[in-house]
Amino acid sequence: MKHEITLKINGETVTAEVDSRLLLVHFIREHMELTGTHIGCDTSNCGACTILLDGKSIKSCTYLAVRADGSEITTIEGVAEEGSNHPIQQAFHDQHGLHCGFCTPGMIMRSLDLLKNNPDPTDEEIRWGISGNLCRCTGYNNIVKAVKQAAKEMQQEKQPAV
Amino acid sequence: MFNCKTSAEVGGMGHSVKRKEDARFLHGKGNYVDDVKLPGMLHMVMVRSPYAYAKIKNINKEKALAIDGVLAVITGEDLAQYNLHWMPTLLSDTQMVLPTDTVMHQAQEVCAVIATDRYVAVDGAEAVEVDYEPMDPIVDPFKALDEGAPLLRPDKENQKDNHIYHWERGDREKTDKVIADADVVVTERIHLPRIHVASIETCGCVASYDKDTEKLLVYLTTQAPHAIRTVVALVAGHVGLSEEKIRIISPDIGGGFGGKVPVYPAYVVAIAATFLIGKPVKWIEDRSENLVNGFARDYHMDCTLAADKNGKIQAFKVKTLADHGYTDSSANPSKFPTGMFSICTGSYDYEHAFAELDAVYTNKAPGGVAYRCSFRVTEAVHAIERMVDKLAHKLGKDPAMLRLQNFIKKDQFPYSSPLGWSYDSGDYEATLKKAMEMIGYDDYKKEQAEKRKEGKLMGIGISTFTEVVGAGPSKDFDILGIAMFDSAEIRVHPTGKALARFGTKSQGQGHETTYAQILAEELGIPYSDIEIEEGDTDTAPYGLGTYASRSTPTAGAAAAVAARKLRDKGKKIAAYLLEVSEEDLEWEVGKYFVKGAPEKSKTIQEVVFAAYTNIPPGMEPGFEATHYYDPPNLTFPNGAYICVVEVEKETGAIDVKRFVAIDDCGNIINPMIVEGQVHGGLTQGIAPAMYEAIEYDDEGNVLNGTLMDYLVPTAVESPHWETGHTITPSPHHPLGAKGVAESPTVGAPPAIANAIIDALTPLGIEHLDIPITPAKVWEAIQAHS
Amino acid sequence: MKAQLEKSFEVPQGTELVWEHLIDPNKVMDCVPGVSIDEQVGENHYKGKVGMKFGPIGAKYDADIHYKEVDADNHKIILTGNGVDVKGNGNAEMTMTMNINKKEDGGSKLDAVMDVTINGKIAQFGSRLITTVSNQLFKQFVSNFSKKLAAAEAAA
Amino acid sequence: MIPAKFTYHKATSVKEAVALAESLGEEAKFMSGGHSLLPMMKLRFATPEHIIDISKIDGLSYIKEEGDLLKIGGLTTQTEMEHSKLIQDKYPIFSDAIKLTADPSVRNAGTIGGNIAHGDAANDQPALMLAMRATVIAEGPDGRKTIPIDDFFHGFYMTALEPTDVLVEIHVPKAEKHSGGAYHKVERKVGDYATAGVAVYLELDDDGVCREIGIGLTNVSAVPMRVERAEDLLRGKTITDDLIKQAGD
Repeated sequence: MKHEITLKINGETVTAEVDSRLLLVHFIREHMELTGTHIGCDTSNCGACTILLDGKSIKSCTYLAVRADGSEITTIEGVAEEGSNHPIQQAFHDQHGLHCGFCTPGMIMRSLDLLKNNPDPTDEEIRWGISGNLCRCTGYNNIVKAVKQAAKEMQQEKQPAV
Repeated sequence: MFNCKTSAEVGGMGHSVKRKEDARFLHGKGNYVDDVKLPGMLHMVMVRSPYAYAKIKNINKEKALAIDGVLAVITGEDLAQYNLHWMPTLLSDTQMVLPTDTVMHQAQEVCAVIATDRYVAVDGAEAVEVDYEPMDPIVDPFKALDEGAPLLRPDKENQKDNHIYHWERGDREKTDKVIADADVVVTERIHLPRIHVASIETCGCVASYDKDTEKLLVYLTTQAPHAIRTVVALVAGHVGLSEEKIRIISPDIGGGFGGKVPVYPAYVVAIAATFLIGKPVKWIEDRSENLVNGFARDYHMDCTLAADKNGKIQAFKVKTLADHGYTDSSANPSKFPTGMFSICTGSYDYEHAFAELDAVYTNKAPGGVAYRCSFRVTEAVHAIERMVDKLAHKLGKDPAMLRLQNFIKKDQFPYSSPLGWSYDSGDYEATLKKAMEMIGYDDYKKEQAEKRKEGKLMGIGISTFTEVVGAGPSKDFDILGIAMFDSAEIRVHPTGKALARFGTKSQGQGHETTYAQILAEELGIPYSDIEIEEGDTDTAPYGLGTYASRSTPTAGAAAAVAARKLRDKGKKIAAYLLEVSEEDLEWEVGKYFVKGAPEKSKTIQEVVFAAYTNIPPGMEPGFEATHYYDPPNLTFPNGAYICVVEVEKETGAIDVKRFVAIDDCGNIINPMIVEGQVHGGLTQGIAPAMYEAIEYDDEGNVLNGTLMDYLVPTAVESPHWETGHTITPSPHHPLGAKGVAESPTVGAPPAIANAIIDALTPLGIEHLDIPITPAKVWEAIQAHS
Repeated sequence: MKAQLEKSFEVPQGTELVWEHLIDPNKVMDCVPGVSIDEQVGENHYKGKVGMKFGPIGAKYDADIHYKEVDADNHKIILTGNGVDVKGNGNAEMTMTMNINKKEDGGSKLDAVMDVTINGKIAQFGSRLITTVSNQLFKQFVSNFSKKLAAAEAAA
Repeated sequence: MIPAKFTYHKATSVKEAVALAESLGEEAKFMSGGHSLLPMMKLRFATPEHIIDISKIDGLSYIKEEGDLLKIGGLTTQTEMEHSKLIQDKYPIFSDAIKLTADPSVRNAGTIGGNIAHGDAANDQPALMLAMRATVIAEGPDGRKTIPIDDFFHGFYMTALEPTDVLVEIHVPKAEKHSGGAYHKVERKVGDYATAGVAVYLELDDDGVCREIGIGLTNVSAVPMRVERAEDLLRGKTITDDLIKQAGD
């Protein structure tokens, strides 16, 4: 059965027909062709598919597209203007917080939600805050550093957390 | 600490320049295989066996084909018509692409469903009716050789039992004699269980065959695109896929760690499907398909270490049983069925050793791929490092002191190991002492003594490992006969900017930055002016790919040598431009100048421009060079890791308090990237040490086929890593570099295991196999109290 | 995936009535939730269906039920059940040995040993559930079987 | 992993949800956060024909004290619980448990009602509810009903809820002075289902004597379990280390 949904994605209003069972991650990747959101585990353990839904991080592999009707979605492609970096992106670059880059978009989206609720987190709070996002390459040290750097800069700049 | 010859702007070796590849990943513009979308693309989903061992009596496609959008169901019988139902493994064994009569492990591919849509393909796979006749599987490798055990591979001529091969190195008799006469002997059976790399991106491909041009294009999650091209040509040449018509593109790869070296059956089926249907076919593995295929480890090692009463090690012996699953698909060099396992004598100086191994078939998925380690080095290092600790405990000696006493000394290099390797360089004593100083070893020893008095369980664990990477010299190392060289091709454009291509393939290692730095070091062209490309077999020079820490030792060396060829050419051009003889010129990074008259000089950019515009008479125009580097030896990185843990007696909970890793990987190209690689490797070291193992029940069911049950560490489990370096350059590598990314995965598990077992020593616990979980510790505590 | 359960329970009815119920596959299977017998295919050999539902989870099996041993003298039966998942996701096998013993108060004590083997998807992804589910099913069986015996006694 | 086909229905009120469930019959399931049900559907262990989305129903997300009760709306997310000042100040046992439940992104979607209504003995909230002697308020075709938590869990994924009942509210006795609780969970790694967990909630009188105690266990049997014997042992006594040890044995 098809359902018409209307939602805002990275600031753009979109209307689409979706099947009941279409997963939000496939809507984003295949219908919207925003392939920065990845699929890593299918069981909501790895967080590669993390996006912001109405400002909150969720795992789009475990969310039906039809339920996003009326919502506002931000994906990695919508975090900063093209050609520029949000402080969180700059921080991941500066601190070498990414290797293969596959977990990075989800990690960044999750970090944004974390920093919105806790603008000045401790190392420990960051580690717990990203515990639903797996990274196989970095050993997390530099991701923690990156989130700290971003926290500092966002506080200084009072940059909205998207 | 890092002596940089170049300015920060040029960014040669030793500079922690930020990565050039980051921008696309940070903005969601990475291009991974599942991001590839081709016109008319179809989707493939595999039907997999629920049984570990079963006859296939019938496959009924009808219900699947009746689903709107399902175009085809491909079975082994279908492939058999083209003789594509079996394929060779990298180690001269054979593996089913799709079965015609028997499935040999749970989740083995049974048939493939091709549909217009991913969702429909999954529905189709569920609708295929397969009639199985389950049989009793062999799950325990120790029972594989029992009399009366079913013969698992009757398809192989001359295969009379489930034994695959026997391998041995060293002098059995002498080693036995030294052990028999030794003052102190320790023994242990050590198991390294199956684990899975679980890169966050699973495997997949998009195969596209154009019937008009007869060209096959495959986007593939592979660490070795060129080797795959050759394998495809070897497997499918007889149906008309010849090598010049095959193009493999390895786009961005979401982590490899060895799991993306093998040719998985579904790749071949996707290629067969596009070949037959003439439309692009995408196959993307889901996580549980990923986790139940392509394992690392699974060695059962009976170890014996002998020493005199003063603690001088005299001999080491290991007898291993290797569980390969139903086929030997180890991704090893062909003359090394057990990989570099014979590095198992470790970092210590003694004369006698003997290692042997028997490999057997079982009803499990094909094993023997890596998990972020050079071929079987993790197994070897775990064996010797556990045994050295056990010896220390038996002698009542401090494990650090015992190691310092037995180390190969700095002036003994190059060192011939008892099992035949020639270690290139190292200063093991300095490395361990640096680690001890950094962690405050003596203080922890005192703290431990205090805690023990209070009945608390605290442990300190060390591992001082020697790695062997960078395969390898062509006289010994080949895969399917192809020598394990690697390549670099440099094109410097008239304006002094460059494009360089390599036979390797980064999966997160940062090649786009580090290779540019090597060229910057050698040519003086800023790293930011150099583009690096890899992974497209139509454009890149042939190479064996990226795994086993071989990129820097092979392709990195190729880059240096190719750049030096250009520098030689540049010197001729500079001499012509400056009207002096070549002998009058000297090179300093970025320019040639006249000896004694440094104001008379030409920059590399000026020289390059002249190579296109003002060519010396008789000289070939252009400024390009290619080199295929055949390393004279392997490189032998080493490290000293120290781990401090506390164990809660009541629950078995393990708290890793500190972990210090000092690595010596020779000269360092980019310290930031090396440190990042070490961090990542350490987390992939704690993973098998405390969390990960693929478990089977007696019926051959895999019990942890999702990331709910296969416990990849999060940022909470992963400790804050403390790292450092000593630098002992490789004497034979053009840059003095050695390779590093796998050292921590090799070195961390024994350090952690040694620490936990050290904590439990007061209770009389002498050994635990990894993963050492709180439940395992708790049980051991119960059994010993 | 294997699980072994040893269970005992008591009923107030006499051994003969219990035995009579136990050797009648229709009466036994009627007490196991979701099991139905469709046809007899041989001596002591039946085919049927098993449909189990636990909240949102459902599994359907084609079942083959066989009284392997019916020892009237000792009041002992060995019953095997083999089920193949109708969607091809694996199978389940159960062997149950049950003994009836006379109690002094005239009632009966039933001792059961069940060996359950599960292959395929449920073993792979749901192994933590098997013992729990088996226990629960047995509990329901005991409850239903006791009721059936009581009803039969009342009717008689 | 892709769920089998089903038909999605959105309910905008509890009445509509109940009516949909009634008309669609047994093959319909309610979905709130979806983090218990959708993974089962993706593995195709669960193949409901209809999904009734109750997450869009207004007015079921709140945490408030009223009279003698703490009232939690069924659709309150775990994150809302985690961030609630009231919960942090007066009911920290919830904070203990929620921090250990799955991960922050899952908690953004997962609801407290769903965690209980799913009937999974491995979920964390049921043990807390047992310890705190909660009451579940459900709405069905015949209106609202009140189900004491001890009557709620029936079996493996089975609860007192009829397929047409929506869990709308949870009542917990209001925190008295000298009351408090804690949740301890053994897990293989962070965010894992509990290998086992124990929730303890107790109230002391002014003399420090245990007036009431609740102990609930996670994932030790098919249903979340109350440890009555230990409760009985501790109730009415001044709690000492020895007594605790005795209760543990």
